[in-house]
Amino acid sequence: MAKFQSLKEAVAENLRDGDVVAFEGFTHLIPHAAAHEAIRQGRKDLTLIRMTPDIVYDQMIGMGLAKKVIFSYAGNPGVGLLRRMRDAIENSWPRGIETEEHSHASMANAYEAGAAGLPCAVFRGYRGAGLKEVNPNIRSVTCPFTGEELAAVPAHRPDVAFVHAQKANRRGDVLVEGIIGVQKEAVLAAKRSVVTVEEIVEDFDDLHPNLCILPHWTVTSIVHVPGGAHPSYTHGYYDRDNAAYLEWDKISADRDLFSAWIKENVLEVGPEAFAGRVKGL
Amino acid sequence: MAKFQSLKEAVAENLRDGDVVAFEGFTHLIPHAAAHEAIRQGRKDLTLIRMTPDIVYDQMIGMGLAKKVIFSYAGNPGVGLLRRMRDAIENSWPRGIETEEHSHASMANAYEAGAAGLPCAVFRGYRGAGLKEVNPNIRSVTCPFTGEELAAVPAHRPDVAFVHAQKANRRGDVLVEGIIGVQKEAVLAAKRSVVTVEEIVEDFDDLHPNLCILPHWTVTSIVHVPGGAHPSYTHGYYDRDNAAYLEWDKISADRDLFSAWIKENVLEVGPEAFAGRVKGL
Amino acid sequence: MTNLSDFTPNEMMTIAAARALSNDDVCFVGIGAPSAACNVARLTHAPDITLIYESGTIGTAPNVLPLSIGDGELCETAVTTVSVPEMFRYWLQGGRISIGFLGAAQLDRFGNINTTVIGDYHKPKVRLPGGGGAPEIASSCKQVFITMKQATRGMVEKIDFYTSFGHGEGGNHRERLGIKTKGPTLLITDLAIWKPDPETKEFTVVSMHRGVTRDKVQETCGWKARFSDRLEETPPPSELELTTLRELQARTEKAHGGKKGN
Amino acid sequence: MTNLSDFTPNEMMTIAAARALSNDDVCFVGIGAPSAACNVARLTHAPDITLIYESGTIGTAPNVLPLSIGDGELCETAVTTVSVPEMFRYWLQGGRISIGFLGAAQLDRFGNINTTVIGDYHKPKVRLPGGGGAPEIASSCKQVFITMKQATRGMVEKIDFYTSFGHGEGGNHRERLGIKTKGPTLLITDLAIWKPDPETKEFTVVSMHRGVTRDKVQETCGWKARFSDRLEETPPPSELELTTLRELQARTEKAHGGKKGN
Repeated sequence: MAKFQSLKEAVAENLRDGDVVAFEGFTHLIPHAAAHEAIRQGRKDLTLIRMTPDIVYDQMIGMGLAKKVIFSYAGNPGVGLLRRMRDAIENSWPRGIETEEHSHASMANAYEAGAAGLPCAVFRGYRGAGLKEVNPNIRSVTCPFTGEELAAVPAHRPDVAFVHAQKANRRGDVLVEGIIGVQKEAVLAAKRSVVTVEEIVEDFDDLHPNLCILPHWTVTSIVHVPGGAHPSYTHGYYDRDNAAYLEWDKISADRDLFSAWIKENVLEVGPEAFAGRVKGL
Repeated sequence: MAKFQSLKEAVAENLRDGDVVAFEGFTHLIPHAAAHEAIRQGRKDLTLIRMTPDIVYDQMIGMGLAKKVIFSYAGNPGVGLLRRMRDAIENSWPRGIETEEHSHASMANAYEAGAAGLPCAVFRGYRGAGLKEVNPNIRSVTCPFTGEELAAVPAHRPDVAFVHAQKANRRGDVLVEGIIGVQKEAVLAAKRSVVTVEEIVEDFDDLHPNLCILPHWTVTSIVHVPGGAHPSYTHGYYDRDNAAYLEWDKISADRDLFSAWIKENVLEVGPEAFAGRVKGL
Repeated sequence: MTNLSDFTPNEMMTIAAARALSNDDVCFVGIGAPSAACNVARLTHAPDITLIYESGTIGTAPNVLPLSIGDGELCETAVTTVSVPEMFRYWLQGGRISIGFLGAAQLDRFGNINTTVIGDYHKPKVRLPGGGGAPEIASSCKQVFITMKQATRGMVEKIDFYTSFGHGEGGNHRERLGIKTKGPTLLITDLAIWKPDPETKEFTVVSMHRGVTRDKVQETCGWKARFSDRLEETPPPSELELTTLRELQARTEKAHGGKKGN
Repeated sequence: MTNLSDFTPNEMMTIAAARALSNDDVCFVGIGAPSAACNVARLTHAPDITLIYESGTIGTAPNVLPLSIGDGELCETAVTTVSVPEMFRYWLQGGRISIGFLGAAQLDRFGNINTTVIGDYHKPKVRLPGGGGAPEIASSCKQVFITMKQATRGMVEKIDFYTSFGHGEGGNHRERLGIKTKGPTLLITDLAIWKPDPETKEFTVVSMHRGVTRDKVQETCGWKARFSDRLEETPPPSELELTTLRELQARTEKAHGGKKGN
């Protein structure tokens, strides 16, 4: 049953050291504000799940929160590489991280299977691909009707999922719209979930019946954080801050520059800073 | 690429003797007009797939079109039994039919797997249930991570799917809304698909981005049949004709009454009769 | 004003089922008595209860009872309506349903249910509608409530077909099959309330409705009925409960009786 | 007016890729050259082409090129936007995509691609972004088109990691793995157009862009390049093609350069 909380409370209550956690959002609706709160609270030894670790995990990895990353595409979308993640993998700075690498299809299916309460996802994948030689969590099952060998991976069942959404109503139902990604699956697959939203409205009376809604009893905590997806975007509210993604390429290239940026933009500010960042977008 | 056709042409071109066919619609949007056209054209030896065979298959079975029915609930919803289907099973009138029986979960998963291009569906089902003793198409696979035994059934891959929807635009994209059932999956799982619609509009400009839409290149044929779901209903157009479902219980109880009803309401009329039937609903 | 003394056994059954539901429950609702019970609960002591119908409608609040599992009003009043594959994968199999309701053509003392065939499966005397959602409702919901009218034809020593699995042969039979949910925890009939014995899992009468005798319960039950040492009388319907149920049924009658196609 | 004589090799690559697409194609589009090529095709000879981005946007018609796979405009102009699991299950795995585009950090002569690591997987010299959608794009799309700029560092004798499978060791290697789709059928570079030999499946130069020599092709390719007996010259960009591409890129520049958060 969804509680309305501050971001500080929501992260303190729901994210623990050593947790398996997914911050999801496919280009759109990436929960940056929640990730920054996790950095401020100094969580440790997290296993981070995310299809596209993106700059949000680059920041968390760079600050040493992660012991392991489960992912399918570790790039800064439209820009290039993730330099903090590379530094952790190649040089163990600030600490070494373990990686478990999948394809997008595999990750999407693993979330789907998690939401569906299954122990594993079954799909047609990885034919001839090298990942199945290096990732022991890519196995197979045989179709009992055709004999076809299908790929199997463990379902994602995170301890907690963080997502950002357009709005919640007072009962705690959450509306996600536009590019909905794997957010519904991440929330349903997780034991606990925290949703940051642009807006809290009285009710959802006139919504179309088939929209993507998370009923209040599937959500643990709701936090009002306008702009909370920046520099990602929220459909209907503000656009993507493409310049910030480009800028990240420079900031993340240098350890000192990175540390200074985090100090100024994460450690010394709170979630209320996000509303200002999206002005003009 | 969707063709706009008459119902007569659409059924003639897409439904052949011996086909495996699904007429889908979960209480809502049941494609009665299309089924009546199949009866008029006298198709034979069909394998009928449908979660709830309902009075639409009771009529087709009673007219001898089916050699086999794959289903999960053979009732007249809210009323009782399917008397023509029972007569076929218990007394082989007008011909004997083979049945393959599943649970709803199994049928829904089989459509999902068909749409997903998989040979089989994998789910947690049939634990302790008798159907797996009598249906050789209920098998199992073992999760390679946990050892859990999961149920497996063959994916549905019908030769043709018939569904009814609210509207199509001139390009042939189809909008389904309200209780959307398994229609999208049935169409994507099928080799060919025929969609009857209440309305054809110029375009869909102002639709919400996350609605259930079948792009024109996934549909074979579109037919304009106002009222084509009667006595089922079309959300936004007309209500369910509950009285007709009650009446069916009497009509279907007697072979002669049934034959007379079909003659008067199916054989001697065309799809244009449906528009009149939903007036006042 | 509602006449409290002349409630019917059916009304008592529906109201007793409604009482077993709470505000936090997420119910997978079937048509008939379960639908009436869930909506009476929602309109009385459990306004925030979540009702889900297998047509994909989540969090519905219909003003009248649906005639089918997919009536338009269920969708119109729902928090959201999802596809049927999603309903069975994410919501039922996903373990999100606290209470699933089942009815039965045949029921045995361990809560195993037959709604498939009378007689042999391959040569049935009567071909019943079949299981629909029941096989997985029985295994995926945290608990299962069963409602039915008592009759020796229905409450039988041995069912002809295991449409859905209750406690099997009793004891820990569910666990032995790897089923992790509780299974049938309540049987509510027109005469009594039954609960499984904690050890044997055999249904035991824990409460009889007003005016019902042990003989009446036994006469209408095909197995030797067990009665709890602490047998209670089911409190009769309150005025609010009975009025709510009757008004709901009157609204339903009016809404569904009226319209007819040409 | 567009100066037709000074088109760049990159422009030629994009336009050559656009020409290979038709009105009936359903393309799984990546960012960069594939996105430009698909949209040039849509804005010139293939107005009804269906463009799908893996973010879930089906049938999009963006006015400017997206910077990411999930830009808002892709959703705003799409016929529909579905969830990412649905995208990979129903649309990609479902076999509905006629052409998938892939780029490569390393490519071999049989169309096998590496975008994962340079060096050993467990101790990489360079950790690249990884496969994303590529492993299943390579096996589920009816055909795969590859675009890349030629360089000996990229077109190599032996790739360090099989991110996605092309024709493996050539011949019928795909069939032997049970893969039913055609795999890479076209490689379009800044210098030439390559197609797999019907038997060996080794990429063979079938057309060189204007001004490109065999030596130039070989110098920038890490394996011994084969040339078709009927080697052609790629027709240079038409005015319509070049203008369309340049206007698209100018609109893109303008749209993305402007806004910036505080």
